[in-house]
Amino acid sequence: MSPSAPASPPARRFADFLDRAGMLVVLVLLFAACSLGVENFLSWRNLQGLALAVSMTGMVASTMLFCLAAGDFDLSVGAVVAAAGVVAAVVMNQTGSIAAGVAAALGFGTAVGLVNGWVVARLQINALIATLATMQIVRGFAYIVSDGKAVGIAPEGFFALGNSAFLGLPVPVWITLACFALGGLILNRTVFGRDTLAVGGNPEAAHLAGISVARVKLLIFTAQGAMAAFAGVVLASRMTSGQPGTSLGFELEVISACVLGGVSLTGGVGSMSYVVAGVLIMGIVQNAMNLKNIEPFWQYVARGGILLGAVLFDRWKRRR
Amino acid sequence: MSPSAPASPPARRFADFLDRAGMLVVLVLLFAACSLGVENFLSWRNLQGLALAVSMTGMVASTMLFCLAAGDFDLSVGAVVAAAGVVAAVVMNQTGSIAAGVAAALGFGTAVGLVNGWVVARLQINALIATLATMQIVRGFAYIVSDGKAVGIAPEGFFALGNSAFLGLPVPVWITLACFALGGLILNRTVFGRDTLAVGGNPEAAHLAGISVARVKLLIFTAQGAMAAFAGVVLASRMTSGQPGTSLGFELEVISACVLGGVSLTGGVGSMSYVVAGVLIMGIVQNAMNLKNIEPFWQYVARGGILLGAVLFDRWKRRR
Amino acid sequence: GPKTETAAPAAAPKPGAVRIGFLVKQPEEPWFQLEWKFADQAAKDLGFTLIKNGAPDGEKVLAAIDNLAANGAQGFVVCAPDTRLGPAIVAKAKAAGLKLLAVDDQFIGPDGQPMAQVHYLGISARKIGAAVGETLAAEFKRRQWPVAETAVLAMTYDELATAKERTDGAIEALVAAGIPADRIHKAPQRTTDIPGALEAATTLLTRHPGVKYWLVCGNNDNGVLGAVRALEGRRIPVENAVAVGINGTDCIAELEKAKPTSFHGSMLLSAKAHGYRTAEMMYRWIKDGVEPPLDTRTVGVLITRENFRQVLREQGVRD
Amino acid sequence: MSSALAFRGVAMEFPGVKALDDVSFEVRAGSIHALMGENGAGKSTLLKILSGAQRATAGGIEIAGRPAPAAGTAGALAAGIAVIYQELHLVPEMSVAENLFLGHLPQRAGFVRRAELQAAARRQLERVGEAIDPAARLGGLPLAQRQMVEIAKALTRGARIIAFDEPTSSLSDREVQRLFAIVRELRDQGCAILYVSHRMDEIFALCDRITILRDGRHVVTSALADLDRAAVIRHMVGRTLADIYNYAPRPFRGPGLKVRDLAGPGLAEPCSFAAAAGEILGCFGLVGAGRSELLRLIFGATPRTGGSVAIAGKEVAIASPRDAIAAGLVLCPEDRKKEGIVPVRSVLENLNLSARRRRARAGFVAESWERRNAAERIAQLRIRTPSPAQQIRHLSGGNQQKVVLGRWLAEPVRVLLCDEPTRGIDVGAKSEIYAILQDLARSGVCVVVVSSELPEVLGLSDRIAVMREGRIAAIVPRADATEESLLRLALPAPAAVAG
Ligand SMILES: Nc1ncnc2c1ncn2[C@@H]1O[C@H](COP(=O)(O)OP(=O)(O)OP(=O)(O)O)[C@@H](O)[C@H]1O
Ligand SMILES: Nc1ncnc2c1ncn2[C@@H]1O[C@H](COP(=O)(O)OP(=O)(O)OP(=O)(O)O)[C@@H](O)[C@H]1O
Ligand SMILES: [Mg+2]
Ligand SMILES: [Mg+2]
Repeated sequence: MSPSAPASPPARRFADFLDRAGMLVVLVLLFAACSLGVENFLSWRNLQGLALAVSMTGMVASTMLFCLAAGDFDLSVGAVVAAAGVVAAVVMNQTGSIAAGVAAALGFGTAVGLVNGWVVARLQINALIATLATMQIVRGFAYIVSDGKAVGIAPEGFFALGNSAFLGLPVPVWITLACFALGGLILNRTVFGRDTLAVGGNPEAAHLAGISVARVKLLIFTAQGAMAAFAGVVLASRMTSGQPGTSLGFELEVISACVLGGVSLTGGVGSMSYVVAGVLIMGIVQNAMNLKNIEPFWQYVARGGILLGAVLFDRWKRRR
Repeated sequence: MSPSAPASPPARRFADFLDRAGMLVVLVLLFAACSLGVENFLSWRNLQGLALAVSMTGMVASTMLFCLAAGDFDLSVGAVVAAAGVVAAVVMNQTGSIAAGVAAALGFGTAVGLVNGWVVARLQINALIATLATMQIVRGFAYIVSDGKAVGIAPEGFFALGNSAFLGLPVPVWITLACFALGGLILNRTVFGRDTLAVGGNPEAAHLAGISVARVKLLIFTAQGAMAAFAGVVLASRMTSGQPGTSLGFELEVISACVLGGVSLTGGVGSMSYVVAGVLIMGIVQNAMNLKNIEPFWQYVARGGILLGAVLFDRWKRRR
Repeated sequence: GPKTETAAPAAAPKPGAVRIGFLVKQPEEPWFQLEWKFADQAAKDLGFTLIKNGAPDGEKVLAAIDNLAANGAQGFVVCAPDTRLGPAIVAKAKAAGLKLLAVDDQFIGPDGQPMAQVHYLGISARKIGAAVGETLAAEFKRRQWPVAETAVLAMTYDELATAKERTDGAIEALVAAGIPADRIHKAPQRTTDIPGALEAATTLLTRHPGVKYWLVCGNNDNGVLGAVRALEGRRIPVENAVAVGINGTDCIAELEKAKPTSFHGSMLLSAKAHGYRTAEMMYRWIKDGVEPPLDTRTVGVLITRENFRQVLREQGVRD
Repeated sequence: MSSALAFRGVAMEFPGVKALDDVSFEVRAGSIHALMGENGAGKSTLLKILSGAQRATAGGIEIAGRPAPAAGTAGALAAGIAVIYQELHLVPEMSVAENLFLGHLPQRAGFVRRAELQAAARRQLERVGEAIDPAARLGGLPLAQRQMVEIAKALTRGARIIAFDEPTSSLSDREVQRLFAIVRELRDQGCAILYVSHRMDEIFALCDRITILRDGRHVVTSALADLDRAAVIRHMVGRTLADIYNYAPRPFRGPGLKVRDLAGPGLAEPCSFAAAAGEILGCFGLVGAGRSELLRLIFGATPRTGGSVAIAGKEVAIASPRDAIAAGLVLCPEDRKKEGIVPVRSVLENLNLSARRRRARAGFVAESWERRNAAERIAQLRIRTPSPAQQIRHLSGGNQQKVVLGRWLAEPVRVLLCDEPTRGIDVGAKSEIYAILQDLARSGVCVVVVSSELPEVLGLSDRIAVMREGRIAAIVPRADATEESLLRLALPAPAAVAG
């Protein structure tokens, strides 16, 4: 192979960069458009609100990325978020201890994740069905424990987790940023992250290269469960109660944010920058529509249209 | 290679049969269990009701099978069901003609399907994002057209479609049976059906063999849209109105029924018997729980548990 | 166009112009659409900007409040997706410096008691349910159905606390009116739309084939309509069932039908009072410093085939 | 002379790679035209352009003097062009019959004529001499049979221009002979045949004309009679190669691999053998003899039902490939696409797929080491890639194969199991790989090489195990092995055939 006749290098390098940047380009353009076209969008207050609004999706998306990269997905996250909030609330009220509540919720999420992982990785049940089943069970559990009603939380110190700010940014936003950073680091820099991508790219080849496919998946689902539970705890702190019916359809939101960003549904392809782009694009669209006070019915149309527009633009950009 | 020591042939043939029958075995066992354990289950009346309850899922699943077999899926079906009902209602009320209403609804569904197909097959946008986008747009359209309210249908003759019976079975059930039969025939016996499986099983090979992958997908999505619209029309007739907010989450129900039956999410594997099994298992579980008067919150748990149990049993049966 | 800022004469809000948010839990529901419509009317009449947001769960409510603050609103009216979100919403509103008025559903505090310190306009879910139960009981008595052949079909959706309150209220009233508790059958809906109710009701009817007369209540019009369709599917004569819904917006098409169905009527909630008056109260509070009363109650009105056109006209829902 | 097919100034450019550059030559009707070149020279790309699967960035194709229609794969098929690709393009979940007639199932009014399909499929399979049930699921066949199906599939179209891209790389001698008969028959019927292979013997046995590509450029087109092997190799690799095997006896260094009573799927009876450290044990057999299964059982990729494996005299418990690798036992799998590469990941990651585990510090990958390792392997194996960051699926087949082997070269390997290690590798690279294998052996590694290429087994091995019908028929020392003796051992015994 001979290196092809180089196009004018800077132009070419820019084109390459655009290609690699993928949806980040769309994100930047969208952000610019909203800054110009939407009043109040660029205000610090709104940006704070926007960051807070996407924080939960962001947290869970950072582990969902691993799930998708390994070629699976997890539909139970919405239910785990809700149930973890309920568990935290109930345990806190009974023991009076914030730590015990948080620990119980995290333990619960981890256990659900372990079950998911076990069923998907060891028993090799299709992830759609497996996590759909646990989603139902966990949601039912949340309703049963709470008797269908929100569980108010007594220890007020707990509300600090979701409602205080640090250096001007709300704590949940910091947590999300940490999840992004940590997730990106793990995916790119650790053996575990690379193994995840290999497992998603070709499980058979990964297995023959000595990667324990089942162990990788088990770990991912467990982390996913724990992360969803953690998000549920943060949410409960923000809501000052555990809500059994919250976050319906959250799983689809998280997965589509990832896929919108460019994570492959069939595994093997993904990076944290994709997730950040996907999550923020979704968040900005919603935020801008609210600021523009668009009729809710038209919001559906606009949301769909922008989603489609974003992927089409990305496609066109790469085809150029 | 020498064949492994042969088991006694009849036993072996039975084992083979069990293998191939897949989820149908689970279905039969479940049916038997319910017949014995659930009062009223086996009454003609209840079976009728059960058949009616799964009829809509069945109809749409019969085309979703093609979608999945070709390696895609369609999340917009729930929205199309709702919007088609609204369109049919509005057009019927304005023209006074039942035929015009039905035609408009089918035309609408077909158009949505065409757009889905175009975007997925020709522009090669990920089906998740593409159909998620059209789902939003179509749902918004339904709300806008109906102003968010149910649209009552004036011509009462229209209600016959959903509410009359033929040979003791409600018309929607007959329609569903026809969809199953026709779908099965097309998938198994026609070139189009085989091409669909080839496209899902190995798109590259199909393309190189001169199969127009895009055309096959376009056709499937179009048929899927038309079928969802038709199901919407039948539903509107049963509801005696077009409901813009109905069938939320219907898409997931349809897809999971297919996958539960054994249709592969990654394409290339599927048969109508799987779909029948999946749809009926889901329906029977719900029906039996209602008959047993299980507490609503426990229904979640039971639904999830049985779902998981069914796939685990199927897996165990095949491993034996 | 999609933009519906109903700003007073000037399009661009002057500094000091009043901006009011109106957050509802189910923006697609006709009921909330109507509330918004009347709030819009108030905005037009009084000259303020109304910002409407849907907030189907707790997280979205908080995000929407952030949004309102960013958008320069001074106060908002809210129907929360869960009454126990009260403390969180109050805290958030305080942090953002926004005035707050709860509509439809009253906030519940951490102690499980209504948060009486939060300004509220609405109707008690339990009371509206009771009104349904009383209407059904009256019909039951008027038609002189024998108790032994009559049963209650209660469409439930316990996942929503308010929905449960309503059906519980109806059931309590029916029991109080002399229906034996063992003749009250609950059909839990899997989804809140008509098909979900239809499926649940159909199976319940299968379980009780011996019942001749049915009294139907539920959490809203859609649930009850699903039950009516199920009764029709089971070929129960129209006159052998009485169904009463709640909210009066989803059932208009049913009441308009040429032939009567088992759907007797619905408890119409006053969208005008809830939409227009809350918006107006908030405006006065912001503009003139007139604090609204802490607790304002409205009443439901039964609409039936006979009176619905007139009542709707009176309520301004229809012209 | 009639030119059935002509390439006119064909060029193909991928991001960062110029795969073809102004390639022009003609292929005559009634001739078998060899197309040769090193791995990555552009052969497969040229065939993909011919089949309409890819569109050339410049230049074009003429068929019988007229420019070919640019209507994609369907157009090329309609124009009588059939291409048998290097990588199989079959649908695993469908039946053999349906695969054979993929894209042109016999039909009436849209319905498949199933009886006709079965009959026609059986005829096609007979034509290539395979006794495969047309109703069998394709995915259940061993690689070699799938390859034969792929060949039969191309013949169902009645094409006049047929291109074979390394059709024999996973076939054993028996199938190769059958394939030759078919190809000659096609030639005699006046078809124009383009034949890509890295096996020099085949080219000289089969072809009449030859075109050689180097670095995407046309080097020479001539009658094969006018060139000898040395000249072909010189044109291909730009230098001469003497003996590509370069065998030199090595001292054995005690016990290497010892397999005792190994049992499992694919083996007809428990299997035992031993190979010394420093030895290269060849393993020959016909297709389906169970060689791949044997290796997979040793490696723990298929769960065994009995027996034990010892490395360097110590028995090791191997329940999974991970255990095997930890014990210094590694496997280079046969089907690189399915088992070897992670297609969407980079060359660098594929090269470090296993080794990164040992080099990692606290779970973090040793990036600089990985980069160095990748660079070394790329240089050592002459892997043609624009950069280590290139997705491996964009590499040519042979270069992918090199990556699969290269993966193990940085590991402290004690036993190296290779299943068809030179599948699709060009002569130059082959000799390098042979040298590498012998170096490894010399350093004390026990090497087991499964190959269907008799010359390779004979040239490389110290001893040769011959497998037949799921059992080891014999282990023959190098000195006693000839092509005839090995083949005789590999062929099923007449009694067994009768029974
Ligand atoms: N889709 C692609 N994207 C980028 N580069 C590609 C692509 N396909 C092929 N190439 C490059 O084009 C060159 C020629 O590849 P090709 O597959 O034609 O080689 P080949 O002669 O068939 O080699 P081999 O003998 O190994 O099969 C290689 O360098 C390869 O990396
Ligand atoms: N997982 C399996 N279960 C049962 N039988 C198998 C399995 N894999 C392969 N076989 C059968 O075992 C036999 C040996 O196959 P194997 O691939 O090991 O042969 P081979 O000697 O390596 O020949 P090839 O040249 O095809 O690789 C084949 O007939 C194949 O059908
Ligand atoms: Mg090649
Ligand atoms: Mg083999």
